[in-house]
Amino acid sequence: MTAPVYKKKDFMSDQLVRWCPGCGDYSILSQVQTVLASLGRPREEFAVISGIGCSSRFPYYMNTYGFHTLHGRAPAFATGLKVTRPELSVWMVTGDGDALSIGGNHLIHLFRRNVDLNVMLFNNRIYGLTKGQYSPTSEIGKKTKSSPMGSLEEPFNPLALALGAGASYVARSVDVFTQHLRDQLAAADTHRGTSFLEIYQNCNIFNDGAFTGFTDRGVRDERVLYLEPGQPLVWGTEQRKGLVLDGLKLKVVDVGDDVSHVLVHDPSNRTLATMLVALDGSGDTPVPVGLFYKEERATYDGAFQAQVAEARQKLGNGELAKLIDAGDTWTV
Amino acid sequence: MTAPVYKKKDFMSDQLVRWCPGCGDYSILSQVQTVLASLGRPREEFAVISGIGCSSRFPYYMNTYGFHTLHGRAPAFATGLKVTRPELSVWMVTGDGDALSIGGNHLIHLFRRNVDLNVMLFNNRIYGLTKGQYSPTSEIGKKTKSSPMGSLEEPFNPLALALGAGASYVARSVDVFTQHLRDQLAAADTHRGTSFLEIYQNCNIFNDGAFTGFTDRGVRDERVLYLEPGQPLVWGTEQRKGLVLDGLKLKVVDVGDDVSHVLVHDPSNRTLATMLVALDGSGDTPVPVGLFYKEERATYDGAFQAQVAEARQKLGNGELAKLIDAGDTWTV
Amino acid sequence: MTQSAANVVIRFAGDSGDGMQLVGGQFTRTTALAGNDLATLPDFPAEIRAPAGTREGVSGFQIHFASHDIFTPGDETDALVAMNAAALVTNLPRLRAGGLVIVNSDGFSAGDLTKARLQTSPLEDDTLAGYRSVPTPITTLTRNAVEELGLSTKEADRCKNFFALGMVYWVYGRDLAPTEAWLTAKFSKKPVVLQANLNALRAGRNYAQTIELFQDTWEVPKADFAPGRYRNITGNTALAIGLAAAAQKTGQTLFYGSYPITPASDILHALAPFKHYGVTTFQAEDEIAAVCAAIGASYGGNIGVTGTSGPGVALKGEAIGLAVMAELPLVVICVQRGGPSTGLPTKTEQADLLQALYGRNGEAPVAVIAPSSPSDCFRTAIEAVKFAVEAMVPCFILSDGYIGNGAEPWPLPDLDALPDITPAFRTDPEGFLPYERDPETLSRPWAIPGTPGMEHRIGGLEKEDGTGNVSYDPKNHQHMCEVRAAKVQKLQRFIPPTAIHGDDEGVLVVGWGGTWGAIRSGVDACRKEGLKVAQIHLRNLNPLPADLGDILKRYDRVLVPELNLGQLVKVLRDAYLVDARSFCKIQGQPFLTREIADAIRQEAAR
Amino acid sequence: MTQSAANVVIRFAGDSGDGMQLVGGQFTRTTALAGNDLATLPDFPAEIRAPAGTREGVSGFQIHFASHDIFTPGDETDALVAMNAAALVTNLPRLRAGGLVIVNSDGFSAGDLTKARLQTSPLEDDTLAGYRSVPTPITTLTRNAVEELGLSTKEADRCKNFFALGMVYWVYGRDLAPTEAWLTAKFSKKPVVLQANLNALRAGRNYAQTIELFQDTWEVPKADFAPGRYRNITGNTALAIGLAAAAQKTGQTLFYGSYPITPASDILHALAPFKHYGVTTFQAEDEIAAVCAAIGASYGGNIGVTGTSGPGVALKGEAIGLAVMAELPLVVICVQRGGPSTGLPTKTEQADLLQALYGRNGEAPVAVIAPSSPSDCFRTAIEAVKFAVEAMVPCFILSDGYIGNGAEPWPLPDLDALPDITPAFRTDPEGFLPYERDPETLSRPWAIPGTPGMEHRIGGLEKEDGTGNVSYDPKNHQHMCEVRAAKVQKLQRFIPPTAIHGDDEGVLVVGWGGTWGAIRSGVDACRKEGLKVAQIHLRNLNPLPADLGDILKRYDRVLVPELNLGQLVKVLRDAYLVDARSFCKIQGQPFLTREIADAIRQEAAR
Ligand SMILES: Cc1ncc(C[n+]2csc(CCOP(=O)(O)OP(=O)(O)O)c2C)c(N)n1
Ligand SMILES: Cc1ncc(C[n+]2csc(CCOP(=O)(O)OP(=O)(O)O)c2C)c(N)n1
Ligand code: SF4
Ligand code: SF4
Ligand SMILES: [Mg+2]
Ligand SMILES: [Mg+2]
Repeated sequence: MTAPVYKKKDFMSDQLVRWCPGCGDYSILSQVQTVLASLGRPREEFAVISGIGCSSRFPYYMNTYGFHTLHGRAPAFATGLKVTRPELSVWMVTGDGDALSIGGNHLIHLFRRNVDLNVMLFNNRIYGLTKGQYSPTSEIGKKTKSSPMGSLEEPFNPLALALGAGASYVARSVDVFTQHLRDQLAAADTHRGTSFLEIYQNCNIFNDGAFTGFTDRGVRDERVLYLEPGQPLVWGTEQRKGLVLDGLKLKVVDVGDDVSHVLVHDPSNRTLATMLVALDGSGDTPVPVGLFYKEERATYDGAFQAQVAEARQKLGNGELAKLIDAGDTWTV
Repeated sequence: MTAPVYKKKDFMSDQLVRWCPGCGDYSILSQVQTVLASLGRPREEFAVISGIGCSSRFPYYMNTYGFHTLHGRAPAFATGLKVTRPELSVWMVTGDGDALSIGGNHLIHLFRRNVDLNVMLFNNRIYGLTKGQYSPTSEIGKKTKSSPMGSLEEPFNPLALALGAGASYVARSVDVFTQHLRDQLAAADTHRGTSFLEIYQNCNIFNDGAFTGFTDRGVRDERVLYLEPGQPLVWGTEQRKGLVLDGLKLKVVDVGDDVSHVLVHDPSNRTLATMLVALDGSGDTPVPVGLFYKEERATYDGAFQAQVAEARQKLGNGELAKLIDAGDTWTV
Repeated sequence: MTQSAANVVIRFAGDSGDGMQLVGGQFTRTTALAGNDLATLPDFPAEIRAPAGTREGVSGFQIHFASHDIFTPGDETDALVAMNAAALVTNLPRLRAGGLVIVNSDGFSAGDLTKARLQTSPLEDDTLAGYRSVPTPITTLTRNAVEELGLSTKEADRCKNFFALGMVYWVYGRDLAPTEAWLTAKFSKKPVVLQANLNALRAGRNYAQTIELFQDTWEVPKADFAPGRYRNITGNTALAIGLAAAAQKTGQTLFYGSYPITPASDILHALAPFKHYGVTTFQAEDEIAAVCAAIGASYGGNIGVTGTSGPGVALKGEAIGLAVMAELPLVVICVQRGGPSTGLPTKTEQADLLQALYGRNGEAPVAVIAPSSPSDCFRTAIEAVKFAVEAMVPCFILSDGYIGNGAEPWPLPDLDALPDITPAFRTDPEGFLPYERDPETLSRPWAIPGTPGMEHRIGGLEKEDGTGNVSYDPKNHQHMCEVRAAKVQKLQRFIPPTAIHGDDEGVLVVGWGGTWGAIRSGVDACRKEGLKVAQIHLRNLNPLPADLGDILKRYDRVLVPELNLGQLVKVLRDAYLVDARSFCKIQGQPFLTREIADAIRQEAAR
Repeated sequence: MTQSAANVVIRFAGDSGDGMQLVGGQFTRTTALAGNDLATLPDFPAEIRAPAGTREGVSGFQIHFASHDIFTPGDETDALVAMNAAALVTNLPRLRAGGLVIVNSDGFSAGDLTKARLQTSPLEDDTLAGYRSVPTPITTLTRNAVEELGLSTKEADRCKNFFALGMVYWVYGRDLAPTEAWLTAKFSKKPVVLQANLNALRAGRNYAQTIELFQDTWEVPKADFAPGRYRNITGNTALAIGLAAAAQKTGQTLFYGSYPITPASDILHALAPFKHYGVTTFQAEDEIAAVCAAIGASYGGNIGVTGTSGPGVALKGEAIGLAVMAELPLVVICVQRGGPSTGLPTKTEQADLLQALYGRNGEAPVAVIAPSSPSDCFRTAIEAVKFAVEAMVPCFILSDGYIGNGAEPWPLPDLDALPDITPAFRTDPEGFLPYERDPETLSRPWAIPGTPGMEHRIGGLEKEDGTGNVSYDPKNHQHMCEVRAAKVQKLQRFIPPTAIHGDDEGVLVVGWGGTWGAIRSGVDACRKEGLKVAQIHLRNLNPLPADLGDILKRYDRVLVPELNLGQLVKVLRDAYLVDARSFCKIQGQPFLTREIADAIRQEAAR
């Protein structure tokens, strides 16, 4: 059977999109629709699973199978679906509160199990749907209705948490980096295992401009490091800035005309990944986007089905009669 | 007031200890009782909070205040207690299932908040109390009643998870390393913030010998790396083995008579800590114990109380009458 | 000419961005100051923020004010202010025949019509036939009014709600001063914005006055309020203040552990700035952590309180059971919303009563109280803390979205008249037993960490009465289950005799929680018709009042209106074997007076 | 001489390490093969593993066998086997006057006595007066018996349970062959261990025979079982097999998502090896993930099942509500244990009925079924899957620790006679609406991902009937709430007429769940005395049987025995306004026949 040909609009549902005008979610929705249409997979094989939050309204706008589940629990629903229906392409949508506040445990277990899903975490560093309380990714000191004197909590670094939990694929993109976002979505889909894509997303109502410090056209090139496997870690005008190793710390240097001493990006290197996810744009450091880490290992759904197959192959298809007529039996 | 003088038995409760004979928990209990007695703090200032599991029966055997709470939720109870009663010395006891399976989310949030608690995770790599199912720290392929064909899940590395979640103090000891365990307990208590101490503990009923590979007297010295801040990372007979940096990876070398090229342990270095927690004794690598990482930062309970003080100082002690007679008021 | 009216219902409707809640609030304030009784109902768009101009994006604010006591925001509206097409079509159905409509005619562009899913403009077709409609180019007029200030159109348009408010003020003969004062305070640092809003407000008023748009203006005489000081307050705010009051009464810090959820989040928002009143707040990672942290705080001697909505309560059940077992004080606030599951998060409902009573494993009895109006939330909070602390038990507060967000005038309470709350703290180690019970209350001592000589252990396993040691003894388990139930039952001692409103025969209408006002109005309406009707309204759902059984048996008909499929009615039928009939509405909306009255008539006619 | 008895109750008691459950199982098997009816009750030590020799460490196994139908493991024991001091003193109270005690006199060392908290040895003081005690140095004798095999004492002592079993076999005239066969199979790879156990078994038998220890030996005639094939089975195993059967009947894979918890873990253990029967299992990180994964599997077309105990159900409430809203099939197994909170985890109780019915936010009706005996769990599992799949709704199975761990003979079912289960899978996109209802069942189609042309979205927000689109329409919400309730109510179509056992007047005893056997025995005992008594036992708690109301009204007394503080009784009083009286026991123990009979007599005498 030849791969079906779709247009973006084939992935747009008939439901009115109800995010605030100007919300970063619009751009993400548009990129996802474009990318899914381009994958050449029958539309009915896509299932989009979300939790609760503005971001989690996502499935309603996708003309695929979709399930808007419970706050924080999307990983568990997606796991139940994927392990029993491994042939489906399952995409999970979640927010920083959904994934990291109430849902943190399911997320880290998803990572270690390495269920073959594509996870998109819309990180706007705020609770949008509940009207603007600080979230686990909000910066210390953030003043919100629930933290009038400023929040006291060290935020999570979602990528660092993912690495610590054993995630096999860790990447980042930004709502307004449309081409980069499309590329990252497509790349994530090719990974076998849980591909974790953090997407910086602007909530223009409750946390406007959270990322403008490095996403604004003006500063973007100077502040953003586009990670490219096999390429030197350089950025800025004429790629003049670069990262070098100084003991066990990263140092920003002026590349000059000899790039050879600059670190080369290697997504298979955990230690490097750990150092890169720690970069947050503070001081002269850049904000890296793209693929930080990738590791090939068995998927949970694959191993799960393999055991079933092995059992059937070893023991044959179980017969009910045999199952019942076993143990302590006797005849009268 | 002079510091009270206690004996270990002052910290032993009148309750019959009900772990299986030979359980590693006995040794841990004994070391904790010894250490707490030595801290010179009034006994009534200690509160031991646990979840549910064999390990979590711990509070019943301590002659201190104690609360045996709910499965996985000890961090939340302990947080509620410590932020409201910061003058207390709060010790949390949990198991690998309690902390990392059902309780994973509360634990990682405890780490990022950095509440000033001492957390002891008894890791026996099994569910003891429920009679032997695999846990989030059980090795892949583990055969248990719930995984007759072997478990499929990549285990958590509790220390790596803690680092990823932003823990400010990460250490490890072993039930049978009694002196080392006592030292680590005392050291953990001196840290301001959440001190996380993983304790390898033998469950001789359901997972006997899980750690004998490196804890047996015979092999211990060859396999265990005792981390000492400021000291070179060496171990083995005559400290002949050492760790050196090879690019961004750790390499085991024969130290020879020049120790200078060996890495020196620095608990303030996150990257080094990340590399050390990854060592698991496989191949020629050692199993490190002791303090991996320590960072001084604000505690949640400290900041919490500081805000209250600041509010009172700025606004005075609130008067009910004023609070009520505000907003849209009028007189008839 | 100026007509007099006994009561009037006005509804402000516009786009979420149009600031309708704001002007609604201002009108409420001015009306209160004018001495009318009033009740209000904000009607937010659902969960999701919809695009401007759509029907889903419409935000409404309704106010009912009168020269006599009123108990509801009103069934029908007498006047509607509609800022755009969507607002008009979605709210017109609630307008009474011949009612007044002030429409912003600038809100009916082709674009506005499509967004409102309209073919033709209601201003042109016969939509408005049968109403007194006053189409006004509010946007344009506002822009003119602020022209000299050189604002951007965007900024200028932000003032149009005050232009509309100015018009309404004129129609109902209201004084501009209170709003002017409020604006001046609010925008003291933004003189231009201040001036713009003042201009708009006055321009609206003058415009209405000069161009003879309205046949009539209305005046509603003062209601005879008991003299004293009043405050317009929402249920969520009243709860927050009540908790602060309870903290000061108890002399203990109150710890509020919560995870944001509609419609309970505002309690957290209200309490967060109360630190200097002895209230601390903790935004937890989820509902389970929120309740567990609150219990941890209670264990440490604080008053542990946790607040959420139905879905959050479903998650807290296990922990509430532990508080029952550990016998620690805990207040659990549930601001009920439309269910099941995520349901209708922004709408009101009463479907969590059975969950509060039974939603836990094992026999885990708790106290349950439901406030009957926004201002009643204040004393409910104090009562709940008293129950929790004096019986060492969890106490539920069952509020709902309607009273949580709705507001009413509140006569400021006499602080000395508030009930005392006396925790049974124990500091004397002599003969101390953690589960030794006060024979009166059956409650155990509160012995907190830090107290010398009383080190002890508690937990979720069954414990031996007295010592509190873990016990698997069969008889002790039965004894403890019965004691935990009896302890809650004994809280009846604090429940006053049940007040009966109305006749001593005929139909007895039994309600609970936020439906009090609608039921009261419905009952009074029927009694005016000569029907024999009485009302009792339960604030205490567990324990129930001691006199309830006798009262129920005195009437030949018992009608139980609830915003669910019948929950209190189950409790009453089980407890007293009376053939109580259920009148259920489960539409995310409060009862209308009319609906209650009809149900009573039917029951009377049976 | 050999006496004949109609029924006998034996209890094996020893230290956790002594293998009492094992020999109990062997005696059961042999007794079944000998053709007696029987019921068994394992009695494990509580949660915590206590040190050897202590009272807390005692593990017991009781078997009741007879020549006639029996329904309980028996109130009192006729014979007790006690392997040490602690086992003797903790179990003596259950031994009838004059009963037989076989004591291992080697288990009474000074150390054993201290561990058992005894001053003097029961063998020396008058503890055993009034019983026929047979002190035997079982440990020593076992060591001698296996001496030639050169085992370590530790290994040798592991055989002493079989020595004891051999003695009991002789007293009750049992054949050694079945046990010998079992041992041979089990230890085929360990010939020495095999030989040791065989020696011990035979030595025990011969010792009892040769030395004239026992005045009498007993024989219990065959019961007249319906001819056929039987299996001794526990409730948890029967549930597991029933689920596998349901999967095959449905033709769909069954997905069991669970998190270990006493006493439900064994269901997970039993299902895990069933992969080739179309059953998959998932050990989740917690109960919430377990139920959510099961719902995810149902969404994908699997039969989603989740199992736990009371505390787990308290955590699953929110997710169960989503399954109600999404209208997906889900089976929720609750093996009830002592509560509240952690309670008495290893003991039985029936206190989760109201939680199952009402323990969620909003109006979230689910079906509830309770098996009445271990073997009844088999058909309960199939029925629950049928309910869930054919009504697209969650269905609870309320088992309990007593029937979950208890065993009874099970006549192997005729597989062709099992009910069909027909999922309403939809594959035709033509005019497909996700919430289009079957007018008969009110159920919606099951349209699973992967089906071409039927892409659609579901979730927890209220949805418009038919289209399934998110809807805030007030009338639609009421309609949907009523439909969801009606859909469950319509399951009455599968409930057979209620069977009445006994008289058609007098006291009607209404029970549910695992108490069936005790109630039956109690009812029969009273009827023998000439009292007019009848029993009905409810398996379906929601919906209730259609004929229930009429039946209840036919009797002038209704007695409802429950292992809680009165839960079903609330449901019945509410639903039918009958003055049903509650008889409650909440001690972590099943009812004794005697207790039921006494309660009936009292009720009859009222
Ligand atoms: C059990 C439960 N608790 C709380 C809520 C309320 N709630 C809905 S979404 C949300 C957080 C939203 O933040 P985030 O996940 O970052 O998504 P965003 O809206 O920012 O996209 C909360 C607290 C809920 N729906 N369910
Ligand atoms: C809500 C809930 N779910 C499940 C259980 C059953 N349970 C008790 S302890 C435990 C796990 C014990 O393992 P671990 O935390 O490693 O402690 P250990 O017994 O090994 O010391 C489980 C699943 C419970 N008590 N409560
Ligand atoms: S609140 Fe923020 S995140 Fe939510 S829709 Fe609006 S802009 Fe987007
Ligand atoms: S089961 Fe294992 S962990 Fe639990 S008490 Fe026994 S040995 Fe210790
Ligand atoms: Mg967010
Ligand atoms: Mg463990």
